[in-house]
This record gives sequence, C-alpha cells and structure tokens, in this order.
Amino acid sequence: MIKSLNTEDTLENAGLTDEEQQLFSNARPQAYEPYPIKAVEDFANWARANSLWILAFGTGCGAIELRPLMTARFDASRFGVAGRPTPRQSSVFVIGGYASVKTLKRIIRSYEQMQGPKFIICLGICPVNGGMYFDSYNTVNQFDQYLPVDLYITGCMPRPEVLVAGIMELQKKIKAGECNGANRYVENFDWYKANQKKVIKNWDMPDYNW
Amino acid sequence: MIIEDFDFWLGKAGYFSLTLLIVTFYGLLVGAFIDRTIAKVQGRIGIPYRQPFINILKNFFKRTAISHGVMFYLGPVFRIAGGIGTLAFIPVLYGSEMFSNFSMAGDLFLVIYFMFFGQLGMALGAGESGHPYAAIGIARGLSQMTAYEVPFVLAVISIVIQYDTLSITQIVAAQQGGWQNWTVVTNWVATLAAMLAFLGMMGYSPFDIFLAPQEIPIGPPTEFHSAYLGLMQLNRALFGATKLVLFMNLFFGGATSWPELMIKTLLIYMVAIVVGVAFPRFRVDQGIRFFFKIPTLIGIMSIVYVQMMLVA
Amino acid sequence: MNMLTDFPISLIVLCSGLCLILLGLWGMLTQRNLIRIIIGFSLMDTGIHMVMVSIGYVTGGTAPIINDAVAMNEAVNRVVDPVPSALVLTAIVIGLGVTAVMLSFAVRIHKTRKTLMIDKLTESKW
Amino acid sequence: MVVTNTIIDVLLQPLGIYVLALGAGFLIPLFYRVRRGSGVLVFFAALAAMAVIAGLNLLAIINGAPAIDIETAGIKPPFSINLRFGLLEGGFVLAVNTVALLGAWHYLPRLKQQAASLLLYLILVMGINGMVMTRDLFNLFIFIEITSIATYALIGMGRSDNVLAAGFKYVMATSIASAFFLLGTIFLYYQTGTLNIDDIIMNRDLIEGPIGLIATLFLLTSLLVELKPYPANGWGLDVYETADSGIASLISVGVSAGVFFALYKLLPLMDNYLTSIALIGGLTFLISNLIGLKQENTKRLLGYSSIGQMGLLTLAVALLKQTDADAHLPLIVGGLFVNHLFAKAGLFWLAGIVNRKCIGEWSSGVKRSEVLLLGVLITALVGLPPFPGFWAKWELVMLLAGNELFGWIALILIGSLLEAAYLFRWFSYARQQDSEQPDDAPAEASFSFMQIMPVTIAALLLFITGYGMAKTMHVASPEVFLPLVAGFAMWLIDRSHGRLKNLPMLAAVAVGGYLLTNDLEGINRLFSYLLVGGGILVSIAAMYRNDNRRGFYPLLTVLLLSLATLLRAQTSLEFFFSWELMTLSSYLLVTLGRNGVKPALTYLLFSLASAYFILAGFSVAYGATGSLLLADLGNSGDSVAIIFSLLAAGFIIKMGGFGVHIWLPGAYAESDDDFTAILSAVVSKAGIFGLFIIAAHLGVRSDIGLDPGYVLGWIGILTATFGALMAVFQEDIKRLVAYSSMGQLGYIVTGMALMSHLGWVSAMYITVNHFLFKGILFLSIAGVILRTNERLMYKMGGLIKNMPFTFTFVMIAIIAMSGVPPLSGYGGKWMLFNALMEKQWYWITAFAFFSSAVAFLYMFRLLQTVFLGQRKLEHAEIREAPMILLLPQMVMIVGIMVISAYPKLLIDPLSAAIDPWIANTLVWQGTALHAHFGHWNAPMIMAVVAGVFMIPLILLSLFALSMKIQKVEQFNIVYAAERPRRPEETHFAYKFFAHYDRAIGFTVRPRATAFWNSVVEWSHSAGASLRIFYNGNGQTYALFVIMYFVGLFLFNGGLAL
Repeated sequence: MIKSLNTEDTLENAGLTDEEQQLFSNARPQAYEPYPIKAVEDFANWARANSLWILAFGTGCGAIELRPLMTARFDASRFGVAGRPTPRQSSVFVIGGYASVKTLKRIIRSYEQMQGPKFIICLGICPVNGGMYFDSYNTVNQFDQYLPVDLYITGCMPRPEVLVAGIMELQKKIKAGECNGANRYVENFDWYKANQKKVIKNWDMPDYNW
Repeated sequence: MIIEDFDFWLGKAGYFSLTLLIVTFYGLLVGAFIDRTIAKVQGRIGIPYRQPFINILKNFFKRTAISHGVMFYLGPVFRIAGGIGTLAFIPVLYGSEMFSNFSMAGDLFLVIYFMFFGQLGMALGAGESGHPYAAIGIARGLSQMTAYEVPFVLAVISIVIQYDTLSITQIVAAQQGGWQNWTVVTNWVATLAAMLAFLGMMGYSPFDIFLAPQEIPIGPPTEFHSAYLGLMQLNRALFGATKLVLFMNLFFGGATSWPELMIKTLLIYMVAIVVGVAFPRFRVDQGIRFFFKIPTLIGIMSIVYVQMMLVA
Repeated sequence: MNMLTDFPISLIVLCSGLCLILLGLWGMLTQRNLIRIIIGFSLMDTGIHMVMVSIGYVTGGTAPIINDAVAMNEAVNRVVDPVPSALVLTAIVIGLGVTAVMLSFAVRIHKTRKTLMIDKLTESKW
Repeated sequence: MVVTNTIIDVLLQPLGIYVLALGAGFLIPLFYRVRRGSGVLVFFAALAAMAVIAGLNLLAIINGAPAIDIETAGIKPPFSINLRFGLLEGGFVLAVNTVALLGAWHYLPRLKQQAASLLLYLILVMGINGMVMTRDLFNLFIFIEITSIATYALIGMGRSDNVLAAGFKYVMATSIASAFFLLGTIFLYYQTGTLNIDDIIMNRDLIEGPIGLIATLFLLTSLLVELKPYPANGWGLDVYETADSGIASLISVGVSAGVFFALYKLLPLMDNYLTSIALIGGLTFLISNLIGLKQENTKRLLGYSSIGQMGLLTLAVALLKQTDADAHLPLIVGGLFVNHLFAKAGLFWLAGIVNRKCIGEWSSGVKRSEVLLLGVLITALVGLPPFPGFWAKWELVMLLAGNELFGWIALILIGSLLEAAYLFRWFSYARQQDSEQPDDAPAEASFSFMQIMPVTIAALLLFITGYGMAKTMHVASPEVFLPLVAGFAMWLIDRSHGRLKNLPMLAAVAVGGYLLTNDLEGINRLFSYLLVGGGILVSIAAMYRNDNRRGFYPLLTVLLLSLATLLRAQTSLEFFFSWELMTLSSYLLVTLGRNGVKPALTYLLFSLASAYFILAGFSVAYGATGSLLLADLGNSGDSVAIIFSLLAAGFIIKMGGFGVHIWLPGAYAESDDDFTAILSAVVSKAGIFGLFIIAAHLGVRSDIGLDPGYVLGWIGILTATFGALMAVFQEDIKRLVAYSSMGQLGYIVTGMALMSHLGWVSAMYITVNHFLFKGILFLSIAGVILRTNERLMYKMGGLIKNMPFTFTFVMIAIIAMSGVPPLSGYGGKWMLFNALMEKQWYWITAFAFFSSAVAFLYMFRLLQTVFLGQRKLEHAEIREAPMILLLPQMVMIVGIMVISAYPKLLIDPLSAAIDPWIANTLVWQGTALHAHFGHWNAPMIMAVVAGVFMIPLILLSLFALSMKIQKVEQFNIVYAAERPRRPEETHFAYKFFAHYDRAIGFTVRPRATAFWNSVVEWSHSAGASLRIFYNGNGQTYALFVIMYFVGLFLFNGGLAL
C-alpha cells in the first residue's frame, strides 16, 4: 500500500529550515513483520542470503579489502555477492574499519536509504572499540551505538579471506532469520538518533533519510 | 470485435503466456551464462546459473519500499509492458501457429516503434524520481538511441526492399531452405550495419555510458529498488531475448524449433559480449558520432547493394 | 545681297534665344548664389520667349492685321503668326510670377539663414 | 427666379468649378476683412461646391450622359480653348476635390491665419482641376504653372526651418521642367500648327524629324520630372519632408494626380517611348521602395512611398497603353490612383497630427485610435484586401500575365514587398506602446475627434471604394465579405470587458462558418470540420483570460471566417482574397502577444512573400489558361511545372518550410499562448489545404513529371528532420513546441508530395492528428505559463504534483505525436512509411525514421523538465490549470483515443474524399489495414497493449501488498550520501542535450537566420548606396532634371541623329 503521511507519528526534522521541511519526508520508519507463512519467510531468507548486494561505499581503510573480493582470486560473486552503486538497491553495508564522524553522517544517510531487510558488517577492530583510534577526537569508538550491526569481523586489518568467511557467516545468520538489524534500528529509533546527534554536531538532514 | 471471437483471444493469450514464460526463463539463463562467460574471460568462476532468479526473487521479497509518485510506480510497469508487447508482436517460431503470437496485429514497423513504448514509460518513471542522474542517464540513452537507429533502419529498409514485405513472418519464410538463403548471406551488408546497431541496442560496453555504474550510479534505475527493480530485471532478460529473437528473424533465418532459436540467439548475443569485454566505454557523443560514421555508411551501402542485387 | 532672304532675322533670334537658354541653364547650375541662380533662370526664361517669337515669325511678313495691305487669300503666307506672340505674353507673365516667388524665397532664406549660398542649404537630404 | 435657375444650371456645369474658385477667390479677402470666420465659410463652401459639382456631373455621365465638352469664347476648337469632362476626368476631379476638402479641414488651423493662404489653396485645387480637364496644350501649361506657383507659395508658408531651402530646390527643378514643357509646346505648335491636344493627336504624323523628337521628349521629360522619377526627385523628397503635412499631402496626391492625368492625355503622342516610360516607372517604384527601407524620417518615408506609387501608376498606364487594354484603365489605374490618393493623404495628415519626426518615436504616446487608422491606411497602401489597391494590383498582374510580361510582374511584386517592409516596420513601432497603454478613456477620443476626422473619412472612403471595386469585379458576394462584416460587428462590442466577449465570437464563427461551409463536400468539407470546428473548439479556451483583450476577438473572428471562405473559394481571386485576409488578421493577432510585434513583422513579411509567390503562380496559370477557376489550373499545359513550383513555394513558406522557417519560432513563441494553439493547430492547416489544392489540380490531374513532387518530398522531410533537431536544443518551451510543429508539418508535406492515395491519406491523417495533439500541447503550455509565469523550461519542474491533469494530457498528446503504438500517431507514421516505400523513396524514408527518433528527445525533455524532476520552492503552491483551458483538451483527448482504437472511422472518409482524385488502394480485412508492404490492425494492437500492460501492473500491485511503501518527498533521493541543497541545482534541465549538441549540434547552427539577416543587410546597404544621389544640393537636382532629358533623348534615338 502507498501510505500517505499520517500526522500523529511524524518526526520534527529539527535540522531543517522551514522551507526545507516540505522537501523531505518526515515520516517515521516502521518495522516489518516476517511473512505470515513460515515456508515463505524461509524461502525469502534463502533468497536474500544468496543475493547479497554490497553498497559500493568505502568508509575507511578497510575499503581496500573490499576490492579484491570481486577479483579472480576470491571471486565472491560465487556466493551471490555483487557490488551496487546505489543504496536503494543494495542490502549489505560493509563498514570498512574506523568511522570518522564526518563519514558517519554519510553512513547513516546511506543506511537509512537502503531498503529492508538490510545488513551491516563491521570490518576490523575500530568499529568494535575504536582500536588504535580509541582516543581520536573525530572517530566513533563503538559503532553499534549509532547503527545496528549484524556481524563483526575483527582484526586489523582482516584479509579478504576473512571477509569471505564473514559473508558466509552472515548468510547462515540470514537463513536462520537472525539478521533483523533493520527492525532493531526502527524499534530503538529514538535512542540511535540521540546517539547519532550527540556526535554529529551539524545535523542538517531530516531525522530519517527516506 | 473482441467479444465475437473470444476463444481466439483465449487461445492466443494462452499460447503467448507460454512463449512469454519460455523466453523470460531463457533470457535469465542466458544472462547467467553470459555473466559466467565474462567471468571465465577474467579468470573467475562467476555466478551460479540460479543467480539471476535469486536476485529477482530477493528484490520481490524486499519488505520496505518508497514511492516518488504515480509515474514512478508505473514506470517499471511501462518498461516491462514494452518488453512483453514487443515479444507479443514478433512471431517466435517459424511455421508454428502456436508461437506466432500476435504478429497478425502488425508488422516490422510496429515492433520497431513499440520498442520505444517501454523506454518512454521507464524514462517518465525515472524522471519523477527527481534524481538528476536518472535524467542524465535518460538523456544519454535517448541520444544514443537516435544514433543507432539510423544504421538499423537503413538495414531494415534494405531487407524490406529485398523481401518486398514488412511482415516478419514472410521475411522469415523467405529465408527458409538452408543457410544460403539467410539474410546474413544474401544481404551481408545490411546484416553488418544491423549488427553494429545491435551493439548499441544491447547497451553493453562500449555503448553502456547511459547506465555508467560508477559515474552516474546506473543512471535511470538509480532510484528503483525492491519490486520495481525486480520487474526491471525481468524485463532486461525478456527484452534482451526479444531483441535477439527479432535479429534472428530478420537476419539469421529465424527458427523452427526452440533449440534452434536458443542456439542462434546465443550466438548473436555473443557478438555483443565479445565486443563488450574487448572494448572500453565510449563517451556518449563519441558513441553518437561513431554510429553516424561507419555504420551509417554501411547502411547506405546496403540499400544501394540490395537495389543492385535486384537489378542483377 | 538681301539680308532678309539669306540670313533671316528669325534665325538670329532663334539662335540667340537658344544661347540665352543655355547661358541661363549654365548660370543656374554653376552659380552658388541664389540671386545669380534666379538671374540665370530669368535669362533662360527670356531665351525661351525669344525662341517662341522666332518660331512664329514668317520672313518678310507683316503684322497680322487683315486690311487692304494684306489680302485675305495670301494672308497665310505674308502674315506673321500671331499665336506665339500671344503665348509669349502669357509666358512672360508667368515667368515674372515665378521669378517673384523665387526672389521672395531668396529674401526669406537670407532672413532666416543669413546666407545666400545654395550649397549651405543641404540639411534635408537622403 | 428664372435667372437664378439658369445661374445655378451654369454653376452646376463643370465650368462652375472655375467660376466658383475664382469668384470665391475674390470674395474671400472681402469676407475675411469683415469676419475671419465668414471668409473660412466661403472657402469651405467653394471647395464643397467644387466637389459636389464634380460628383453630380460624374453621376450624370455614369448614368449614360455623354462626356461634357466645354467651349470657351464662343468659337469652336481648335481656335479656342476647350475643356472636357468625361468619365476619367470626372473621377479624377471628384477624387482630388474630395481630398482637397478633407485636406483643408485637416490644414485649417494653419490656413485660416491669413486670407492669402485660403486663396492659394483654392487656386491650387482649381489648377489641378484645370490640368485634368483642359484639352489645350498651352492652357495645360498655364494650369501647371498656376498650380506650381500656388504650391511654391504654400510651401513657403511651412513652419519647419528647412522648408524654404527645400522650396527653393523645388522651384528650381520644376521651373526648368516647365521651361521644357513650354519649349515642347511651342515646337509642337511649330510642326502641327495647332495647340489643341485632340488636333495634335489627330495629325500626329506631322510630328517628325529631330524637332518632333525633341518636342515630344521635352513634354515627356517635363511631365515625368513633375512625377518625380528616380533619381531626379530629391527636391520633391525634401519638400515632402519639410513642408506641412497639409501641403505635402496635396502635392503628393493632388498635384501628382493632375500631372499624371496630363501625361495620360499626351500619351498618344508618346507611342515610341512607352517602353522607356514603363521602365522609368518601374525603376522608380522599385528603387524608391528599396531606399525607403533605410528611411527613418516619417514624412520623407511617406515621400518615398508616394514617389513609388506614382512610379507604379506610370508603369501601369504605360503598359496598359502598350498592350492597348484601355478597357481596364478605370479599374487598374483608377483603383491604384484612388488607393494612393486616400491612403497617402490620410497618412500625411496622420503624420501631421501625431507629429513625430522619426518613425521610431511613434512607439510612445500615440493614441489607440491613431494607431488603428495608421494600420488601416498602411494596409490599404500595401494593397491588401479589401482595399482598392488589392483589386487593382490583382487586375494589373493578371493583365500582365495575359500578355506574358512576367518580368514586370516580378518587379511589381518585389517592389510591393519592399514597400510593405518599411511601412509595416513603421506600424510595428506604433503598435509597440499600444500593448502597455491602458484602455483609452473616452475623453482622449473626444478631444482628438475633430483632428482625426478627415483621416477617418479617408479610411472609410477606402473601404467604400474597395467594396465598389469588388462589386465591379463580381466578387462582392456576401460570403466573401462575411468575415469582415462579422469582425466589424465584434469590433463594435470590443470595448466591453471580460471573458464573456468570447461567446458572441464563438456564436458568430459557428453561424458564419456553418453558412459558409455547409454546402461544401469532399476534401473541403473535411477541412471545414478541421478549420472551423477545430478553430471554435480551440478558441473556447481563450476564455481563460479575463482581461479585455482589445482587438483579439474581432481579429479572431475575421481569421476563422476567412479560413472558411478560403475553403469555398472557386476562383483564384477569391482564394487569394481570403488568403491575404487570413495573413493580415493572423499577423495582427500575433502583434497582440506580450512582445510579439517584432516577430510579427518577420511573420508578415514572409507571409506576404508567400502570398506574392502564390499570386505569381496564379498569374502564370491565368496566362496559360485564361481562366481564374481553380478547377482549370490543371489545363495549363506545359507551364504546369512552373505554376506548381511557384504555388508550392508560397505554401511552403507559409508552413515554415526548411530554410524559410525562421519566422515560425518567433511568431509562435511570442503570440498569446492560446492564440499559438490556434496558429499551430488550425491556421497552419490552411497551407496544407493550399498544398492539397495544387497537388490535386496540378500534381494529379495533369500528371507532371515527378520532379517537383520529389523535390517537395525532400523539402518536407528536411523540414521534419531539422525542425526536430532544432526543437531538441531549445530552452523556451513554446519555441520547442513551435519547432516540433514545424517538423510535423514537414511530414505532411512529404505525404502530399507522394501523389499517391496512401500518401495523401497519411498526410490528411497526420493533419488531423497534428490538430489534436498540437492543440492539446499548446493549450497545456498556456496553462503552465499562466501558473508559473515562466517560459524557460529549466525554471520549472516537478509540476506533475500540482497539475496532474495537464501532465496526463501532455503525456498522451506526446505519445500520440511520437508515433508509439497504440496511440493514433503510429497510424500516420505507418501509412507514411508504407507510402514512401511503395514510392521507392528510400532515402526519404530513412530521414523520416531518423527525425521521428530525434523527436523523442525533445518530447521527453518537455515532460521531464517541466512536469518531472525537482519542483521549485516558489511553485509549491500553484494550482491546476483553469477548467476552461482543460475542457477543449479533454475533448481532443477523447478524439485521440477514438482514432487510436478505430482509425477506420477517420480513414474511411479521408479515403472517400481522396478517391475522386486518386483511386483507392487501401485494402481492409476486418479491422486490419493492408498495404503493399505491411499490415496494421489498430484495435488488436490496442487490446494487446492493454493486456500486456495489465500483467505486470497486477504483479507489482500484489507484491506491493506485502510491502510497506512510503510516499516520500522530492529531496528523498540518493545523492551520493549527501543531501540536495536547492531544487535549482538538483533539477537537471538546462542544456539537457549538451552532449548531443557536442555530437551533431553543428548541423543546426542558425544558418538560415544568418542568411536572411544578410539579405536584410544587403538590401539596406543597396538602398543606402542608391540614395547617395540625394546630396541635398538644389543645383545637383537641377542637373539631374537636365540629364534626364539628355538620357531620354539618347535612349530614344538621339544617337541616330
């Protein structure tokens, strides 16, 4: 159903000027239920697991590890992995190592523009605890404070093999129906948003980037 | 008039949906095959054969989506309707009433013009998404279309002169009785021009600037996702296969059975692929100029050639 | 020798009339001063009048009065044609009028423009 | 009692004119002494009486009385002066006296300052009368001199400070001329022994030898010089420029008329010189109009124009003599003369009232009424219907064609075009301020009433005489004049405000259109549905504007009804009349646009050029067949090809063909938005109709070699291709659609050129479609412009959310235009291509394909940049277009849908209407149309497309049920992880096809425009270099006068002596 904006649960989009308000949707994201029929849901999960489209957005030093995935040596396309240049069409977001505040803002925007079900893989140690940038002034230490993470691949820096292993791990989790980060994000939307706004000072986006 | 011969329509519709299923399935399969071929060229294994199907299913199984408006919603519908309709007006198998589809409704002109139907609708949908890249992509795609239409049309005119008909069925009929009667043999100049236009039509490198993945994130479909994207992927398979069938009918003697059709179309497809993997991408104005030079010349020559041939 | 037969007076008048016309034209075309141009015009006018008179003249003819001096029957040969003379009178009057108008123009031009040089009067052209 | 009666009888004789003049001349000073007013009274009484006398006597003669011969001094001519008052004399005298009366009214403020001027004026008029009437050579000289002296004196009274100098030059030149006259007279007398013109003519064989030659040449030179031939006319121009308008008008029309008539009287003596006279007249006409292009000074401009007109008269009379067609003299010479008389005099008076030095200064503070009069007079002067000049020119051209003097026809037409150029440029200046001027208050009208009254009367007289001439040429049937009458009726209610004025207009057009077209059949009937019905349908939308649009509705009435009369025209004259009427009214309608005046001028000039081509074509046909019936065009033997080419050229120009299209974008873009719809959807069809006429009568009837047809086909397809290409690169929405309709017309031309049944059916089918979708497009655009006040597309965008209906209509119209199945456009393309292939025009087929592919570019751009993409902030609030604008569009959408589903409904009548010309070749199998190559089953296509559209729609909707689809706003787009800042920078619209421009833009650089600009440049510099003779020095002018004689002398056998 095409759902028009209903007024009660809307976001105030404080970051926008008055004339910009009309240009961005102020609807609040909503969680989705699994399909009523179990078999259908399993089948859907199987399909999702076997067609992982990674957003081509290198967000840190780990971005360099993504490239070899598609090359002859690792050839992740065997597992249905493909790169996708637009978040609308991609289902997996690989956070390539540390996320500086400036990048975090873009990450959030891109993540919110992806269509659920969508998954986040965190690459390297930095998203876990800040790693070597633990006391940096402009990188976030715990990434899952800001966006729901479905899978961590630690190490500094994990090699592509590990990345492939992680992808297969993600596939298992998806098939098991355990990857519902998107819904978690929606359910704890205000908490996440508060954290995000705490670090991102110049918040000139709508609260949720549809 | 639709009421009086209802059973005729029912039968036609039934047969056509069968054709539709076969061609779509085949198109997806060929897509995978081509992808694997390219992978082999690059020393990879490549995607499994089921991958295209899974991708489409995955997209249909998405649970959230956005809509920019009615045209955005209808865009993909237009697109695939264009694909299905084009197939509907082409007789797929020669000599089989079953798979001649609705070719009695119109002739070659109808097919050529109906190809625009999907592009136009898609363009409108992408336009309403409000994404500048979409508009840029369409602008490029349309411009390139006007360019490769020229050699293609010249070739078409040439073979229409040659066979003195516009009906695809009769064009195919005229090529029966062995490979020496195929257009590619009898009128190789026209075929050459048409195959050059074919490169542009299939949108593989070097003529894939209008959906340049890195520069303008895949152009027109930038904003499309979920089920919209599913429809469009279906159409890409279906429409690609349809174009192949058309070229097969016009230049390679058509097909009397499905296996023949599949082999021929696959071979035709390989032309675009081989060129695609071998050549870098043209800038759009380079592409346009390319089509206006050599291919157009060949097309003109094809008409002259066929006239001389008829005189002789 | 007989002046009247060999060298008719009318010819002299005619020639001098034509000369006067040319002279007048020359004056009108070459003289820059309006007054001189007007003089040129009246010279030309006079020349024309002389030509007219000379045209009507019959050599050795008398005045066109039908009396015992001239018999009715030979009047045509012996009488000077009166019509040109009549015409000349009118022509003179008209010439006078034109000359007067020209002079008045000249006077007023001199009043307003303080010049009589015709080549100073070329504002309206093209 | 008896005595008074006899006195009155005497006075009512033509001689009374002189009696009155002289008598009043004596009385005026007397009364003037007593009371100024009474003197003026006498003056007017005398003038009026002169006019009345002339009128009464003329009436008597027209009613069959013999020509009046007045003998003086009680002796029979040749021994006494005698005057003659025949038909021609009467006409001239009456006209001159009427103008003199009106002129006196206009000039009164100056005249009444001194008794002398009143007197002089009277004498002047009397002198002119004498010049016309007298039959005595010397008496003629006297009258010339009387007139001249009076003229000198009146000139001298002028206000401007250069007038004296100019007057002196005038005196110099004319005095030399009259000296020549005197010499000529006396030499003639010397040879013939008489002064009576009739006698001289009777025994003209006495005139021989050098003296005879010189005598006649003297007379000829002086009369010609008095008519101010090029280049010996600088003195005249100076006087026109500097003298008061009242005097200048009298010199221009009155004195010239007298001298002209004198020339006509003496013409029997000039038999050997007719060619040189005609040449002089022609050159004067051509060159003075050429120089007029460069002229800025109002009165000097009029001077050039009147010199040109006199040249035309001279040319006409000489040629008529040469072809001894004296029977046509009253119609042609009289017509031209009356036209020039009233129009030129009126213009001079108007110039005097408005009193601006340069025509450029007319663009401010000129009252509406004055502009109106200016328009009327200029129209008359250029020779457009319904004024006498039009009929006279037509008759003249036809006569020349009858004698195969085509060179002269060309000269006349070119000269007229040049004259139209500068006169209408003047009108454009005057027209410009009219638009922003508020609706004039009645006060202003009343105070200028007395002033403009004479001008108004002159204009009315022009109308009346025009109608009279139409009557004598047997075309004054009520049908032909219905447009004008209806337009006049609308003009009466033009002052009323509001949109409701549209309703009477529609009613008038509906009724009139029905009356005019209900008895047509065949193709004309189909066209009548299209032009009249379609015109009404589109003009309903005009109600969307509520301001009172001065002049819009009357002109629209004239336009639409003249289209109707065009359809019912039987003879080429009726056709041409309606054609010119249509041209004129559409031009004026274009000038009503926001800044439509300049482009309108271009439009008018090209339209006139096309009209003259058509006229030339008709004249050649008349020369070949001797019949004016359109039906007889075909019988014109071997000159068919040239006729076809001329007429086709005319219609192609009118349709904006390739190379002569440059008027089209401007005229379409700058005229009112709703009128653009009419222009493109309806008026452009007139050209197609004309093309059909010639294709039917010439192309098929007498089947000429295909060559003209083939060329026409190429022109059409090049028009289509380049129209499409140029449309691609436009930023202005109206220009885009204008170019697009140029392209569409190109297809139609090609279809017509095919000369085959299928080709014509396709052409007509495309015509109907073009009406439908161009009507929709331009009306939608009118709505968009109304709401956004923008015409540049990149300043719009995203309007689909505000104007969904408009968007839908535009989309359907564009799909129909692009020829994408299943909508109606495909049928046209299909038939056209099949016809082309059958004709084996393969290259044209390829071009047609290419242009229809290119068409996609601009069509998509129109939708994308206006309705899709990013909406501007300031457009957030705008509403859907008004209902009255959408209504006609809905009707047309229904039309498109019906035609798309069942083209048989349209094609059958078309094919039936074409059948009488070309046998039907269409084969129907049920609903399927079969041509030689292909087949086309529209209903089935419709059904299949509907079906295949349903499948994915249902599929998508099913899956949509299982999703949460969020309706988002315009900035919720993927933007490389950034957010858009402003719609302006997010909306990709400006230079939409820059890459295409880089690829093949070089093909559409404005070469045609450059070419025509250079043509303008060249003609201007030619004019500039031709006017260097006018150095303003009186002596040079005098020299020219003498040189003229010498030239004539040498040209006419002087060398032989």
